[in-house]
Amino acid sequence: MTEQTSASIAYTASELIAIMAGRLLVDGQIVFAGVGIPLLAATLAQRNHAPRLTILFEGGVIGPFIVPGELPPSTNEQRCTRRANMVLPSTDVLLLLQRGYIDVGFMGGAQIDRFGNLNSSFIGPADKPTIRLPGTGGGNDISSLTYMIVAMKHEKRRFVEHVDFITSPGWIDGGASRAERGLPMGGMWRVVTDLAVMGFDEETREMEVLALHPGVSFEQVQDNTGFPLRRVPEITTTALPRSEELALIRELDPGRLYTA
Amino acid sequence: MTEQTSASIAYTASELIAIMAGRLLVDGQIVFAGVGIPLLAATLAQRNHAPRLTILFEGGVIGPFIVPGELPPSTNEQRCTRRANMVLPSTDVLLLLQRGYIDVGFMGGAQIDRFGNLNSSFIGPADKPTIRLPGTGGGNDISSLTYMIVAMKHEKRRFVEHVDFITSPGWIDGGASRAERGLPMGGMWRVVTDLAVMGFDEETREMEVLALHPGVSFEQVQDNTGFPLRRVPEITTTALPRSEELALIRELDPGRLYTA
Amino acid sequence: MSKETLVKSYDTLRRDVAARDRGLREKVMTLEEAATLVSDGDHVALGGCTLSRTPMAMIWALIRARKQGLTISRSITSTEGDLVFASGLGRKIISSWFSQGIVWGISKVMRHHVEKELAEFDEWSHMAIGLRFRAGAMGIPFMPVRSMIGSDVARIRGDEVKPMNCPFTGERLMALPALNPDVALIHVQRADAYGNAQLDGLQFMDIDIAMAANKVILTTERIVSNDQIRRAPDHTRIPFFTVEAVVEVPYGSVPHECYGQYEPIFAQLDRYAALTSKDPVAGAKQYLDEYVYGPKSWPDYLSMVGMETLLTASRRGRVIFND
Amino acid sequence: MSKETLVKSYDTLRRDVAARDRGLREKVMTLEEAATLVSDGDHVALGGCTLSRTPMAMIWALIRARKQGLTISRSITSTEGDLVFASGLGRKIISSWFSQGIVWGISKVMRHHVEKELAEFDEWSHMAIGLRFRAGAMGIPFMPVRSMIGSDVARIRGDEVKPMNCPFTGERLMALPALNPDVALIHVQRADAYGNAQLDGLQFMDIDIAMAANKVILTTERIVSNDQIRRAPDHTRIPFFTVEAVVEVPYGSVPHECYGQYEPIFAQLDRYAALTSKDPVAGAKQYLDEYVYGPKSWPDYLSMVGMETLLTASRRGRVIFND
Repeated sequence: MTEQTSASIAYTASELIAIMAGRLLVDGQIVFAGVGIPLLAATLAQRNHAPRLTILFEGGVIGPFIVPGELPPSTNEQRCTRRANMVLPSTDVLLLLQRGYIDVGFMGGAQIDRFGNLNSSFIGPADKPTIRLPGTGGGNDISSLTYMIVAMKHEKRRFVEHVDFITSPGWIDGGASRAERGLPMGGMWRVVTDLAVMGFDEETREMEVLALHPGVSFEQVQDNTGFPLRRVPEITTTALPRSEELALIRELDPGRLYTA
Repeated sequence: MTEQTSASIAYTASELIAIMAGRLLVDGQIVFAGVGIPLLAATLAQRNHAPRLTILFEGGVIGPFIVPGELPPSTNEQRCTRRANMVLPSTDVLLLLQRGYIDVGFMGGAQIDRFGNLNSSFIGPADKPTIRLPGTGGGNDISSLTYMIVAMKHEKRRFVEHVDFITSPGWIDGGASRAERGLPMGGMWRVVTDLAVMGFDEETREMEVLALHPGVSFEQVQDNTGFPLRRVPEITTTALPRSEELALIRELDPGRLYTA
Repeated sequence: MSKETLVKSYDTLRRDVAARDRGLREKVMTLEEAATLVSDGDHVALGGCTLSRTPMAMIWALIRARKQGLTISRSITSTEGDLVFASGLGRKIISSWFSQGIVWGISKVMRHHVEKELAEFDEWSHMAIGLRFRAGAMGIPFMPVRSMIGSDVARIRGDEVKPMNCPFTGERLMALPALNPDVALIHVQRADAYGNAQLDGLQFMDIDIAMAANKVILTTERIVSNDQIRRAPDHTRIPFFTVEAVVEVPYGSVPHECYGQYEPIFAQLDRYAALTSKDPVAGAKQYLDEYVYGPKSWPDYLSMVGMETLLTASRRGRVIFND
Repeated sequence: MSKETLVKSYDTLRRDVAARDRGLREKVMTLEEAATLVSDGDHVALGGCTLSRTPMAMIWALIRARKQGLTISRSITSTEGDLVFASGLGRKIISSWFSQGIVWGISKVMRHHVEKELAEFDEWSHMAIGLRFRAGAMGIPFMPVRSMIGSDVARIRGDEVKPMNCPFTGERLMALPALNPDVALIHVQRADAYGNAQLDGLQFMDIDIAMAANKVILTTERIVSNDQIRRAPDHTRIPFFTVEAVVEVPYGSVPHECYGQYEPIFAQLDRYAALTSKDPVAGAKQYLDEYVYGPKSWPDYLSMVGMETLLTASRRGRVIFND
């Protein structure tokens, strides 16, 4: 997907994902965010409708403010700490997840399946991979211990029937299987792509389309997905990106490091 | 025991214990010390023969220097931190024992038995004590995890056949029983009193007299002990407290808070 | 669910935290308002240790509010433990050591209550208390340790400790139960209105206590701006979202000390020891009447301690900055 | 005893520490001297994370000293991991994430070595790595955790993790094996000649790594007096007795950053990415020849990076103090 126009305003797929994901965040929440789209989305929410939102970074940062144009290259550099409330060891910031302080985790992935399991470790078999991906980072911890928003491009090779490897557990095999495997807390909550916003059926835990982005049909979403998607009866259409939202994203990432 | 004279110099029982205990410390050691006599002894050693001795306090202090005349009321006040190398949480300073960084722990107790087990919890049965004592503090941790020097007054009511309660484990029932109970490291090393310096037999782990203080006979020690004491064949006599040692103790504790 | 459960279930832990408003919000209130956040029967952990950074003003406020039946946990317990027992604020104290302090001998008030079975003093090793808080802070239900094994300190804890073997090495260990207090009372040198707290010097177990508790009541020598906190975020020790109340209480640890601020008020501690060593019941009652129930306010209590005494303690407290 | 033992026995741990001279003594030496403290086959843990406070100068010195067969552990691995594999310094890296950084895509050097089975990248969750170091730091052989359960990240670890139930609550947990490296390489902003170290800003897992390792090789932006350390003992993060070497290396993390001192040298990182994305073998070799084997000394390497580049990185690194 290349540039779309919102009335007269053009935006990229990444900008669309960041804006739509940001709208899902609620004021007062504590959000564990990766860099890139998750950080842009969370900062957008903070500046717009959620001023009391607290961002946490895996590197050991609570409540920072990102300086426009100085996005960090990962969650582990000093740019992540600007005007933070607290800086602490990275193990301890992850333990906040286990203690239960985090409302939502926010990340991407290389592959996702019907039950929201994410793979960021191996394409192909783990003992003889076609591609060795960078790995879990904090992804496994975050998705094991809290609710998740996933932000990624909607492509058939990424939305697969079965992920090659469960790096970050979603609903495992659906139904109650996540809790039965020993993960009683959290779970996959939303998947935001450049085509739609998806959730998971309360019972079967299969992925279902909740809302379509402007100009996108359900069939188009299904065509870009490697498994049959459910759709909620009251499927809606998301509101167009507003010019203020786009302006803010571009102020934050003027070099389009994460939104090209 | 009241004042003794060293040539022409008078000293109290507490001063004698502090001086004799301090002589046991070796340069370069890391010593976990309580306040009172242990602290005086360690500071004495540091100023005399062990300048590279490092003192640790349970309150979370590594390598402090005590200001003469300003002895701390416990190991947990700011007086303990003067010119320290590091101040850290108290749990973490105790974990240094478990990690193996501490050469020797140094404390007192209300009762000690033949195998060096210490009681600082209950006189009488634990469920209906005659006297509820203040408790273990870090004593149990220190004596479970490293070698120990105990400094206490030599009285029959304190040196008992069986302690009423094992707060700080020594050699338990003697022989290999300490390791068999699950404590493979450390153990009781020396007991310093106002009468003698004692160790423990390598095999049976029974208390044995290694050295007598000037003017004290073995029989006198035995008379003040509630169980039969062993004596090493080559039993020695400790050197008299030197005037410099006494002067230093008195400089440190001019109000005789711990040395009356 | 019983307040006396040894280890809270993970479900309970998570639900309790999830129910709190953890957003960035101001929480400044009075001692009296903060006291309403504690319920009779709560498990309340105290920060500080022995005579150091004890949350004395908050304990004072809870006694005045006639709270009852608390279980108290603390690393090492001093005069505040006596006051808890003597006032009826609490009937059980979990600690590694309990007496006014070595120089004053064994607490007669502690002895009276424990030996007469009027109250409980549950003894754990100092590191065990610390690791129980740490497990609670980490959100795990137990922590293995290599001490307490083989001693009577473990034996009298009965089922409260569990001998176990390491699943990797087979080594013998003791499993300690996590301790997640309902409330933590912590006194610090400075904090902002949201509850971001900085702690100078000795920290004791306070960070773990704050993270283990379901909520923190923070008393602070002074409230600073959030901008000051953000200037040195690596000095923040307690994050705002653990905190439910921020109370500015200068001299909030008196008659105990606050690192870098003031030393203990030895005259008051000597007076307390003299009163209670004669008669632990009448002496403690007289102390409570005079210094806890008597004053109109915390500043009024401080007036009884005396201006010159406080200024001397402050001068001595700041002496560490001369080094 | 094999260097590859998953969990060192308590006996080994204690004996190794007991054998070291832990007295207060000066340990200042050169990079080359410090490199002799590492043996082929050692397990070496690296402080810092991704592009931050990487002990780059020390890694550089170890490659130049032709050390081989190390096992490396680190929270998150970036270009230093590529250099470890490409130089033969190490053949196994234990980490939660391994690539130069998100903005440069997946590391071709990592892919080449792992996919061709020339080297191993053992993946653990980020918190699991942290807790393995923490267990090692605490002197316990395992640590329970509530993540990794139910995922393939745990499955492929086989016997290296052990599912278990809490002895108190019966809850399902995962036991993680303690990690006690032979050596830790840690770069800090300042330390004294004895090895008392202060760390500004992001600490990552460095404190636990220092305590878990049998010995620490400390590189520092500058050596300060012991008096400076003693003026603020609550700022000391690593105690001297864990440390075996103190090496003063200004710009010791270049081309990565050092908090409050300098930002990453993006130009050099871009150049590295360009070299290796064309051909991971030839590109990495060229980089090693040019920047690691080539320079006469670390300052000589810094000259190649360039004065203006370093000054710009320093200016940007200090920008946090403007807040």
